Order: sequence, then C-alpha cells, then structure tokens
Amino acid sequence: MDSASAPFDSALFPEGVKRCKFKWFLFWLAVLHGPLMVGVIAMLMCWGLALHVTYLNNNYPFGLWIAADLGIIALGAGAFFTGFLRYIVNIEELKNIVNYAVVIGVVCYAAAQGILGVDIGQPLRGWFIFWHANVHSMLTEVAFCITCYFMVLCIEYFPLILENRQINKLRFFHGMAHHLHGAMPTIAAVGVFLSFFHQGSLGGVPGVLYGRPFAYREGFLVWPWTFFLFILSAIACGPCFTILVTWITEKCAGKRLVKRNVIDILAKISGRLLVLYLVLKTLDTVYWVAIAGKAGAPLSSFYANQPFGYWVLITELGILGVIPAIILLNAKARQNENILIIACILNCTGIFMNRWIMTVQALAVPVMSFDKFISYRPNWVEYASTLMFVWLGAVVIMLSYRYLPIFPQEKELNPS
Amino acid sequence: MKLDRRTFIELAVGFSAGAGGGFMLTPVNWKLMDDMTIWSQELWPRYQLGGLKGRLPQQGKVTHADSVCNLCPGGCGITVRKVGDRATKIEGREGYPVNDGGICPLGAAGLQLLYGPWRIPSPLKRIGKRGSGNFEKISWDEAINKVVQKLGNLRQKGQSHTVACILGSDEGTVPRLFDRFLAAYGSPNFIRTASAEDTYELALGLMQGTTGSVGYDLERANFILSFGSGLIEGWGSPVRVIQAHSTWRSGDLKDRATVVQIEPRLSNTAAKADNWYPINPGTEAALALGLAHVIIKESLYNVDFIGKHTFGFEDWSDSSGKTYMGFKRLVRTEYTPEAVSKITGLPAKKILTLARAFAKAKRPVAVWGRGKGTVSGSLYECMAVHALNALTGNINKPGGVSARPQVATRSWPEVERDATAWSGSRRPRIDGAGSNRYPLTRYLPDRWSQVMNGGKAGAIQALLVHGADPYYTTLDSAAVAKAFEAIPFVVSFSTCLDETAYHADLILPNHHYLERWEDIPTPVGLQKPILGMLKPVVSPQFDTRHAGDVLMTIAKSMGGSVASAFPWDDYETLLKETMGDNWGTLEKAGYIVNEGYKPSAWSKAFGTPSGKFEFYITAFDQAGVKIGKDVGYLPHYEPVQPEGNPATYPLILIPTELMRLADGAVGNPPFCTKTLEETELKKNDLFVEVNPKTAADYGLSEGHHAMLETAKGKAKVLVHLFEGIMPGVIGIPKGLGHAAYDDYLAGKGVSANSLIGVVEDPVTGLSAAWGVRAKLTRV
Amino acid sequence: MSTTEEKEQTVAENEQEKGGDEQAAEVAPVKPGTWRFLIPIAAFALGFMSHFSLGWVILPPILYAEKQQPIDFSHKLHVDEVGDCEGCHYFREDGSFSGIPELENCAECHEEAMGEDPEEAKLITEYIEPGKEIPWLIYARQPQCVFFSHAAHVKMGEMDCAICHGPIGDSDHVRPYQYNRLTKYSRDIWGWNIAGLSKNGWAYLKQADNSGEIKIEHAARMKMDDCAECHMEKRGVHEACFVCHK
Amino acid sequence: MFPFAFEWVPEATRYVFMGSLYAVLISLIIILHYCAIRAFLDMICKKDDHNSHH
Amino acid sequence: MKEVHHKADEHHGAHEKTYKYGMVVDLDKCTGCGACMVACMAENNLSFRKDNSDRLRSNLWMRVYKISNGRPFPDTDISFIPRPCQHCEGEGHHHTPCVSVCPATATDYSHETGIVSQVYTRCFGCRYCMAACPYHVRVFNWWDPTWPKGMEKYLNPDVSVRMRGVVEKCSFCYHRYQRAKNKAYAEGRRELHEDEYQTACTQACPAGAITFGDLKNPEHKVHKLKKSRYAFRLLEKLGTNPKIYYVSTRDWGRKAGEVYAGEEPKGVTHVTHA
Repeated sequence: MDSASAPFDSALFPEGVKRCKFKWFLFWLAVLHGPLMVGVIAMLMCWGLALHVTYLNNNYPFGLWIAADLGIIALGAGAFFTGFLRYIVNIEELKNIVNYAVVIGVVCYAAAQGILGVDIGQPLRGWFIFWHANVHSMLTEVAFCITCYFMVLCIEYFPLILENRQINKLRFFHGMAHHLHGAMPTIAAVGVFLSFFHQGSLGGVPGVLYGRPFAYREGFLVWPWTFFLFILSAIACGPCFTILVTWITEKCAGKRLVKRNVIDILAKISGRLLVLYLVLKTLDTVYWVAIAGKAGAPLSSFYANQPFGYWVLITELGILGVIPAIILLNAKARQNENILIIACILNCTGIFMNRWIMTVQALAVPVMSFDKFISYRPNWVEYASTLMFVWLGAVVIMLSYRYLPIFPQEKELNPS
Repeated sequence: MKLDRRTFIELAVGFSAGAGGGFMLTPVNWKLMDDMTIWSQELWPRYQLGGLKGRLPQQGKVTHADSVCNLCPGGCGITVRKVGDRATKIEGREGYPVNDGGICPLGAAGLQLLYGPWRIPSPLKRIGKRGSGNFEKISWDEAINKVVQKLGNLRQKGQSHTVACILGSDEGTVPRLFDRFLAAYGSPNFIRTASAEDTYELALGLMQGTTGSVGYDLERANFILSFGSGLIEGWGSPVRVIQAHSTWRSGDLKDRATVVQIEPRLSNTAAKADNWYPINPGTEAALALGLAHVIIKESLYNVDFIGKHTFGFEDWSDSSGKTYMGFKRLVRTEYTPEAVSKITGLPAKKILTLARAFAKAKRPVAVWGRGKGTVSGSLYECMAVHALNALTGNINKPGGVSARPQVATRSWPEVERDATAWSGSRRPRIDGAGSNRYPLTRYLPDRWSQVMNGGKAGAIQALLVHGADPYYTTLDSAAVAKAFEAIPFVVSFSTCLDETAYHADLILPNHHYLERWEDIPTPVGLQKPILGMLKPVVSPQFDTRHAGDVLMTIAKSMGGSVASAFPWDDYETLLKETMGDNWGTLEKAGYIVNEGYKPSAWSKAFGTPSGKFEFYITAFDQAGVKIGKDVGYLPHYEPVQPEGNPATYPLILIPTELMRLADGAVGNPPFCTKTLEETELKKNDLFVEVNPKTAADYGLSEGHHAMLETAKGKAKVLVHLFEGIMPGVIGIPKGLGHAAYDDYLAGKGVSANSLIGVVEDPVTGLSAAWGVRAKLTRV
Repeated sequence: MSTTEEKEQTVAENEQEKGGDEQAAEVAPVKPGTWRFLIPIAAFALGFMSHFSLGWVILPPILYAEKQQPIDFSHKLHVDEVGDCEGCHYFREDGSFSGIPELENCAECHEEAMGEDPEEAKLITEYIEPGKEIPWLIYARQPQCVFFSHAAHVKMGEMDCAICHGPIGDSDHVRPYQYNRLTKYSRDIWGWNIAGLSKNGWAYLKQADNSGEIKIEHAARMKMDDCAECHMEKRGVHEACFVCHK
Repeated sequence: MFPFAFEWVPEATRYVFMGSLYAVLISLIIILHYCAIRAFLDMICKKDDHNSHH
Repeated sequence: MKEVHHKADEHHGAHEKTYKYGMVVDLDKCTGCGACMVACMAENNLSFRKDNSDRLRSNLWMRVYKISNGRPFPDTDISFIPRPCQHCEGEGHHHTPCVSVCPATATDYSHETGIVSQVYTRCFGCRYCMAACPYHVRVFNWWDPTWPKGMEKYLNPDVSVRMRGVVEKCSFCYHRYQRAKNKAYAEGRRELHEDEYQTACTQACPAGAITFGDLKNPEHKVHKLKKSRYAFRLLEKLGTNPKIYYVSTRDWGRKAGEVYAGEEPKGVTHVTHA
C-alpha cells in the first residue's frame, strides 16, 4: 500500500493492514450519526419529560428496556466465556478472537449500563444502588457485578488501545500493554467470577418473584433455578453472538479476519452448551408447571391470552433452540458458513425471546382472578433509546477495527 | 526545552491527570453529586407547586372545625382538619345524626372546590358573546348597581312579573329571602329545580292531606322494596342511606333485612340487593298495582288500617247515589299477575312470591324516586307505590313512611306590597304552575323553557339563579339554551363557574359553603326533622359575598316597599333572629334535632277532605283538576310514552346515576372524576352500557365508537357491553358533558339531559320522562 | 476518556511520581536527557496542587450562602425576663411541638416598646403593627421527607434541647443563618464541614464558656447518620424507615 | 456501602457480598499497580533485553 | 466521630409493644361508592391530571375493583373489592415480595407495626418492586405531579409530596400512627388504643365496611372479624401473607381471592330468600 493513495490517517493503522479511505470512514460515521441522534433525542425526552413518553405503565413497569438489557448482557457473555476458554482453559487458537470478544463485551456492557441510566425514573439517584445497597436484592447484585465487570472489560480493552502503532511508540505505554498482557489470565479469572454471578442474578431477577407464579422458580439456597439457566443460556449464546458479529464485520470490511478453525471451536462449544441448556430448560419447565399448579395457577392460565399463546413455548425451545443445537453439533453443517450464521441468528433471537418472556410476559400474565389481561408494545422512544447504544457500539467497533490491532491473523489472511 | 509537540502533550496530559486526581480527592464533586440528588428530592417538587411560591406545605397548629356539607341535599355533618389557617381535609363528623362519621366521595373532595381554579374570584360582567365564557372583573358596587338599575326600570315599566328566580330548594333562610324579594318586588315566578320531591309532596298532599316532604324510617325497616331508587348511589341523603344499608347487612343472616330492587339495569343497589327484578323501563306502577292485587286477593293487607282509616278502598256511592269504583275492584280486575307480567316482563310467579314476602314482612317499606331522585316522575306511579305502603299499614309507623315537617323557625313579618307588587304577584306564572291547567303544582321547572320557546319569548326579562345550575340540570338542553338566549339579563350567584354562570351576564359570587353561615333544611328522605348550620371554617379566599347580604343590599338600594320588606341590616342578624332561641345550640353544636318527633297516630294524621287516607282522591275536584275517566281518581298505571317513534328509534335510552359522578348543580371535582371506572369514561368519550345481545344485533363491539341519536339530540359515545342491563335498553351516565369549569371537567363526555326531552305528566305538568327512544349505530 | 480510564491513568501517574523518587536514588546515574520524565511529573504536581486547594479552600465557602435573621433576638435576655422556655416553645395537647413562637406570643408583651433596643423597635414597627409573621430562618428545619417528634425525644427520651440545638438558650445574639445554595438546607443539618464530617455548629459564635450545668460545647449535626447512630446507641435497635420518614 | 455506615447490618449475606466486591476491586487495583510499576521500571532502566519478544 | 454527652440516663429503648396492623373489609356492606379512594387522595396528597381515565397510569393508593360473576342477564351480579396495599408479611422463607427485591432499601417492613414503608427520597424508580407485587398496589409517577394554582393550599404537611420517577403506595396512613404516638408520648404512655390510629379510608367509609386495627390484639375488632367463616384474603396460596381480610357471603365473591385460572370466575347467583 503505497503512501500516496493511503488514507492520511494511515499512520495510526496497525502494521501491514489496509483500511478504506478516510472519507468513506467519515461517511459511514455520518450514516450512523442519524439513528444515534434519534436515540439521543429519545433519551433526553425520557430524562426531560419523565417516563410517560414511553408505553410503559403500572401493569408493565418492565418493558423493552429491561428485556433488551438482559438480552444484550446475555449476548455480551461471549467476552467472558471466550476469555475463560482462552486464558483459563487455555485453548490457544482463541487468542485470535478474544480481542474482538472483549471489544464486543465493552460495547454490550456499556449499552446495558446506558439503558439502565435511561430506564430508571431518577437517574440523578442511580448511585443509591451502591450507597444504600440491599444485599438481598438480585438487582443490587446485577448492578455491582455489571459495573465491576465493565471495569474489568475496560482493563482488558485498555492494552488494545495501547498497542496502537503510534501510542505503542511511547515506552511506558508499550511496557504497560506488555505487562497487562501478562496479567490477562488473572483479570480474565476475575471477569469470569463476576460474570458468573451477574448472568445468574439477571436470571434471579424474575426467578425470585414468588408473587408471579409464571416467573417464580424454587432454587438452591438463595438462587432460583433461573439463576443457573441464565448462566448456561448466556454462555451457550455468547460465542454465537461473537461469531455473528465477526461475520458481519468481515462482510463490512470485505476481507477475512479470523481463520475458520477458531470460529469452528467456538461454534462446537456453544452447540454442546446449548444442548445441555435445552435439556435442563425442559426439566425446569416441567418442574415449574408442577409448583405453579400447586400455587393455584394452571399451565393454561399462562398461555390463555393472546399474543402469548402456546406458540411461545414451542418457538423458544423448539425452533430457536433445537434447530441451532443440531446445526452447531453437526461438524459438516458448521463448515457451511451460511448455515452456521443462520444457527447463530436463531440462537441469539432465542435468547432474546427467553429474556422477553421472563420479564414482559411474566408481567403480562394476570395473577389476581379479577385482573384483566393488558398487552404492551414498546413505542419509538424505547426502540430508539435501546438501539442508540447499538449504534454507539457500532461506532466503537469501527474505531477499534480501524486503529487497533484487533485481529492478529488479519495480516496473514490478506497478504498485501 | 523548546515546546515541541511531544512536551506539550506530556505537559497537557500530566497537568490534566494531576488536576483530575487532585479534584477527585476533594469533597466538592462528591458533595455536588449529593446536592444534585437532594435537588431531585426536595427542590424539584417545590417548583411543581405554583401557589405556595415553591414552598412545600408547612406545618402549623392543627385545629378541627365542624360544619355541614352543602354539595347535595344530603346535608351531612363534616369536620374540617385545619393546619394553621389552611383547610387540609374534610372528614365525616362523628355523632352527627345524619351521617355519624361517614362521608361520600363528593363531600371528601370539597376542598378542591374551595381552593380550586373553578372558584369565581370577584363579581364578573360578561363581555364576549353569551357562552363565549369571557368575563371581566367589576367591583361589587358597580355589579349591584347594574342589577338594581335593571330591576328598577323593569318595575317602573310595570313588567315586574317578568323577573324570575330559579333556586335549588325552597326551604332555608336564603331561598325564603329570594321568595320574599319576589313577593315584595311583584313577581310570582319563584321556581325550584326539579326533583322527586315535587311529585312526592303532591302524592302525600292528595292521599294524606299533609304538607312537608316524605320521610323513610329505613334504619328500622326489615323489608325494603325499591322501585328504581339508587338507594346506595346517592338517593335521598347518600351517607345516611348507605349506613342504613350497612345495618341491613349486619347481624346474623336469618334476621337481616331483605332488599329488593326493581330496575331494568343492574345498578350498585341492584347488585347489593338480595333480589334484583329487572322489568321493562317505565312499568313500575303496573308492578306495584300487580303486587297490590295479590295482597288484596289473599287479604294480606292491614285490615285495621284499611278498614278504619282509608277512603275509596271499597266501591262507594256519593250523596246523589252515583256509585264509584274502589281501589280494590280496580286492582282485582285490571292488574292480575298475568296482565302485569305481560306489561312488565316479570314472570307471574315472581310477582306472587314478591307480594307475599312484602306483605308478610314485619316492617316493609316501598321506596319510590328513580336514581338519585333528580327527576320529578309520574304522579300516578308515585301514588301506586305509596298505596302499597298503605296496604301494609306502614304509614307513620317505625320502619315506614311519614310526612315529616321541618324544624320550626321564627316566621318573618308580613310583606307590605305596594300596587305594582300586588298586581305583579297576581299575574300568571311563566311556567304555568297554579294555573287552572295545573292547579296543584307549585313549580314546573322543566316547563318554563318550553313556554318561552313556544311563542312567549319576552316572558322573562331578568333571571336570578342561586344554588342551582338550570342550564345543565334541566331536561332538553337545546330548548333550555334557546330559552336562555331569549333572556336579556341573567344573574348567577354561583360560587364556581358552572354552566349557568358560564352563560350568565353577571356573576355575583357567593361564599363557598366553608366560608359562610347558613341554615341547612332537613336532608331529603330523613324521618326526623333536623336543622344543620353551615359555619365558616376558613376566611373567605376570594372577593366573594354572602348571597343573602347581596340580595338585601339590592332590595334596600331599590327603596320603597321592596326595601321595607327587609328590616334586618345584614344576613347574620336575620339568621340569628330567624333561629330564635335555637341560635345558641346551633352556633355551638351546629345542628338541632327534634328528637322527640313522632309521626302522629292514624286518627289525627290525615288532612284529606274525608279525614282518611284516600285511595280515591277527592281533592282533585275541589282543586278544579279536570280528570277524564273515573279511574283517573285512583292510582292506576298510565304508561308514560318516551319521545321518538319506535320505527326510527328502536332502542330505549335511560339515564343512569353513578355515586362517583355528581350530576346536580355542582361540577364533579377532579378527585371524583379520577375514581370513574375504565368502562365509564375514556379520555373525553363517555361509555354507554348495552346488553351484548342488543350490541350483536346492531354490530356494536366493546370499546368502539357509536352514534347515539334520540329525538332531542345526537352524540358520539363508546359502547360498553354489560350483561347487567336489559336487552333493548341503553344506559347513559348523567353528570358529564359540561362546557364550563376547566379542562379537568369541561368537554368530557356527553350530557344525558341533551338527549332526553320533557314528557309532561297529564295531572301535575311535571316531567314524567324516565327515558327516551334512541338509535345506536356503529361509527 | 471516561472517568474509569482516567482513574487508571492517574493511578499510573501516581506510581510514576512515587516510583520516580525512590528509583532516582539508587539506580545508576542516568544519562543526560533522561530528566525529561520530570516534565509530566511537574505538570501533574501543579495540576494536583491547584485543584486540591480549589476543592478544599476556594469552593466550599462559595457553596454556602449566609443570611441574617430578621431580628437579632437575645435568648439570654428573654430567659432572664420570662423565666422559662415553655412560654414560647411548648407542647400542644396533641403532642405536636409548637417550635418557633408565632407573632401573637411576642405581641403579648411587646404591644408597645419595653426598652430602647433598636431591634425591639424594628420588631414593633415592621411586624407587630402590620401583624406580619416574623420570617425566622430556622437553623434546624429538617427536609420535607423527615418526621421528627419532639415529644418522643424530650418526653420519652428525656433529652435536653441543647443536645441537638446547642446552648442556644444562653446566646445573646443570633448567629447568621448559613445554608447550602443548591439544596437550601441549613448548614446545621447537613454538616458544617463540606466533607460532611460533623463539626461544632456553634463554634462560629465563639461563645465564651457558660456556667450551665450541661457541658455541651457544640450542637450535634442533625444529619440522618447522626440520628441513626444515636438511636443505635440509645435504643439499640435498627429503626424502620417510617420511624423518621413520612 | 461501608462497614462504618449506619445502615450496615452485621449479617452474613452482607459480609459475603461486600467482601467479594472489595476483594474484586482490590485485586484489580493491585493488577493495575503491578503492571504500571513494571512498565515504569522498564522505561527507566532501559534494559535492552525487553524488545526481543515484540 | 463526635463526643456528645447525654444528660438522660443510658436506658436502652424498652422494647416497645409491637403491633400487626391489618384491615377487614366487609364486601357485603361495601357499596363501591369510592369515598375511600377520594379520602385517600385528599389525605395523602395524591396528584391528579386533566385526563385520569387511563387506569394503567393513574396513581391510586386505594383502588376499588369492580368484579362480576360473569353470568348473563338476568343472573348477572357485581361486587366491589377496595384494594389498599396488602402490607404482606410473607411466610416461611418468603419475605415481603417488594421489600426483598428493592435494590436501594427504599422500602422496608417494620416489625413494630407490620407496615411496609416507602421512602420517596430514596427510591430511584427502577420499578422492580412493581414487578414483584402481584396486587398492582405500587404505582409509578409517570408525570411530574402538579396542582392547579390555589389547590396546593389543601396539601397535608404530614405526608411528603412525591416527585416524578418514584414509586408510591398506600402507607396505612402511617403519618396518623406517628401523630397518635406523638399524642401518646405527650401523655406519657407508649401503647396506642384502637381508636387513636385509624386510616383515612376506614374513617371515611360511609358504610363502615372497613375495620382497621391490630390483628394481634384481641380487644381490637379486626381480631375477631378476620376469623369469620366468610373471610378470605387475596392470593393467599402464593404465600404473601397479606394483612387485608375480605368478608363476603357471596360464594362467587370469595373466589376473587384465588389465583388467575385463565377465565372469568363462575358462581351461583346470590339469592337468600323471597
């Protein structure tokens, strides 16, 4: 890549890689700028005018925001699980994708915290959750672990920044990056400990509600079964999301970034975990029907009201559960890229649907016999403010891809 | 060291890092974070409070002041909790004989009317077109001079009889002051707004020859047969009846009272009743006479009372030998259970069981007065129901019905009338009451607008309105609006900007009931006379004056015999004098009860020409009432046809009265509007209740818009499918459809009065309309 | 850079500074030109000191504003004249505490001037004659969400007023009312020291040691933690929220 | 949040919960300090062996 | 941190008598008039809006539900259930559903009175407690509460005025308990008599359908009333252990307490005799 035609900021690119012209980069940033601004307006409306701008109401205190929150963090589990596999289980090949998993993790956890910032009624008092923490509440545990794990992810993301070609020239930063790499296994261990808890306690959020027979689960000690199911589903789906985003990035960049065998390892592991999850999930469903029946709520009452019919149960476990599991277990199917991506998409939508069910449908099912069924639909403010963090994430990924050495195998795969 | 790029970066990064670190270790930004949180906790709500200049409600010395609630004729005693000089809560008054501590939703929301933006701050003069609602402030003297000048030259031109007053009641010192003013001024047109009281007074007058309004001893009754009365939905004195209802529901099951509700719709009363018998609307009289048939046939009636103290029960012949049909033969021949079942739609078997249960009960009482008793109703229907009480002999007895007088007060000196006053007073009334067409009725509140629209446009030149909202509460709103257009000078004494004040030319705002002295007559339906006293709990909040004082100032500044009719120098001295020796207790305790009052024994109770309870009304001839057929002298079923021909209007629309929706002279405060169900009001659209079968026939579905049309008007409403209403009948709540007040009430829903017209009772001329034929089409 | 990264960086900078001093001593004499690393450290120290002092010295006084009481009331004079406190600060029969007396209490004696003190003249002309309530600035006014029962503390807890309000009964002048500009809370409530550390609220008046048998040097701070601590100490119980909140 | 705060209730869950929180925070701080010191030392004494494994 | 010498002796608060305040609502007497709703709004400074018809966003602390036996004309029957906060105590290992989930301890169960408190200055509006409560008792301030000019004069200083973005709920008129304790302290005693602390809805109810008192204290009326044969509680099977007992001679009425079973409750028409 001769210097004449190279974009003027090429000095910042990682060694030996080509990036598009700077004006194209600005163009795509501008394109993303549009929906981002819409999201910012929606957020400011929520903060400025109070939360009546949404379609939330007293029957639906939780809506798209909380469901998206849980979903995004479940998808962000790719970061901690890939980190766990790379640094603790020591699968060497994964070092090519762990950097990108960390970037995705930072984006997801920033999005989750951002959404919580918009969702709560008094954002100025958000720090009360730390200052006056109620240690028995699942949400406190979630808040603590999300903020701590976000710090861990930032520390894992930090060396990537330091390895930028220009910054790396400063000796101190170079040394810092080098030693942080050395300490990465311990950081990843702390990350795994934190993520294990908050993925679980996100499951605990609906699971402990014994006032809602639909959501309530018995459990082990203080943790309801959904605690463990959420962890399992998160690590089953996290890697798939990482594969999906990597595929999207490759499509946008128009070049191969990661070798197929790395993708294959992740897919195989998540396939096995997905099967384990499906088995445990069906067991839990059967057990749940029993205890809910004991509390006087027959299974039919949970699915008596449209649009939450029985199809919900079938799609979640069936279409979005069994099909991706079959694809991910079958080696030949995993080779075919299109089928793999379809499996990843199904898996991710399955997890999102599970989170939506455990939060929004849990509130939709009437509990008192004279309760009326009321349906809920998010409005544009909720969509825009949730997607804003997705666009923000896209901007962060674009910047990281352009200036930071995320993909070690990129140079190898695209010899100039 | 030259300042190259690298050192500059190092300096900048180093300095900013140091600054950040340094500032982090100081308490300032943590304190600002804490202070911003406090800003969101305490300062934020302050800015939402306009009036208190951002200060949250302040503590102060807590005092309690007793008074009486004046928001409906129920007359409940209230205790107002005050912090400093601010009234903060209205509660029911413990030990008050009417309500003993309980309060209704309207009474509890009274402070919203005291402090709310609806209050009229000072005398207002209309500047825009009538109904545009823009007024300008004027001083009291200027306002009073305008009235004096207007009434003065009307009197000079000999048109004193064209002045009319419309008031909510004719008992109590202020209404009698208005009556006295009209007598001294020279106009017969004192009109009281419509209520079931009008018809009941006539029925008692004709059948028992007594004056005074009806009193039900509900507390001690053990079988309550209610013909469409909303007993626990605001009928009579609401809290007192609800407390009576609680006594019926107390004690062990076997000796609890039985409540039977006769109504085409499952109202709250019908739901709480032991039995609900849905009958075709408007056929209550037929059912009453059907029950009478069974009671007489099986001779379950009180032989002692019927034998010795009634007239016209058996056939009789007068001195000239002409024989007349008695009540017994009429009922036995024409109101057999089968015939009545055909009319009312109630199975004959149920009529039999109901009649036997009613007659066999120890202290049965039959209650009349549809809904909250705001519609006059048909005279014969009232007489038919009252006849049932006569059959069981439950008149002037514990648990029964009686005509109850008011607490005696000192009478006022006679009015010396000058020539104009004398001639004016003897002119015929605008509404035709007391004319030879309607000799018996004293007021015809629904008729004056018909008369004015029917050719006598200039009949009323000046109208004074106090304690009433005729523009809203009179049936057939379109006709009333047209009549109001024809009145050149309308004066309203209202406290709040209600419908009449909104269309008035001049508003002379009265004190709020918590800011003034006034006597409150016995509440509707109470069985013992009681006199309550409004006591000022807070100092007047706005530039308002007592209506009594204003009227006396007007009279005095008119001079002549009008001035001399008001010897008292202000209202308080008038009140003290009128109360006489009761004033001491009234000022202290706030009420007077004739504990010793007992209705007189049968022998002395009846002032009818025959000296007995009359089934056959002899008073008709003496009063010159032209009755066509012989049966017209006896209580009989005369169907009141609702307006509109059945072909174009297949359904029947009946007004329903909700406990949580004030439909009288007072607008519904925001708190009460907030309690309305989701199936009654949605945003600004009113729900009408329709039976699912009827809705299916007309393609209507729950929660969707429909066009409701009657002969009198059209309105877009929402449909609520309600199993509890009779197929073919539509129920529309009364109380909404205001144009006045403000966004908290204006523009919400439709006024039922704009859809229902007046159907005159042939004998009394009062409006006997219980509904109207209607059409409901999908929009 | 989000605050978290800044924190790491500053931590790194701190290291640099600490590391730099010890290292410089024993490592081999450094080649010339390596003193360059002192530039960022000097810049850091400059930034640190400037903002540190900004935070502790310059900003706090600006955060608090000061107002004078409408009248310079002397408790000592009134206690000597009237003889007891219950004349103005008493319990009503429903157990509520009257707090600051209303104008009618003052008007009982001060219908006409009883001395030639200009403050009393001001009281009469500006307040008693027009009948306007005196807009006292209450040092101990709690926020709107707090329910404080004097009856519980004085009657049941047998606490002396001075414990919370300090020896105001012996004061001859009223001290200026200092309040937080942002939250409008009196400084007595939220703590004199900007860091919220409790400090002697009364010291500002530099009151001479008085002879009263209660040896209270200063008013206790009346913040939530103090009430809770005292309750834990005195009643040994962890109070439910609604005991003090409303 | 802190043991000296008045809301601190000496119960097991609180110790475990807050204990693990402080443990995580302290471990992160230690890791960062360790890397910073090592990087600083490398920068200062300019050992030349460090650029072998780039 | 600060040295304070207390003159008073160091007696630790004698462990005061504890109460378990609860309510018995006689659904036969309740006429559905709504006086309890309005009295509650007036007593507790509840805000109102120009359009309150959307019940999903209107903040009612006491809400009267209208229930029907679901049968066609003419056997239809309706009844009313006034539903304040149930102040659940929880049973066994179940704590009060909303208190156990609040992340910032803005709500807590007082063992001295059995009342679930809600502190509006600490709640930051995460609404998790609203998801936990099966009775829909907790309502959220979706708007900034405002009062038309002049109406804020009637606000009660004993109850804090809430702001947007916080959850609020019935407090059993706790400020009346505080007031009663104040009066008791002034008279030198700690225990409260039955009539000294009554909630605004109990006092306002024209039908006398609501009885309020200490469920543990045999002298209080509620202690006996809750043992009635016709008494039931809402969602008893879930183990929330609520403190509001409802009494109804209508058997279809008593089915209202059961958990939602998918369709409208069926019941025999209520006929006693005649």
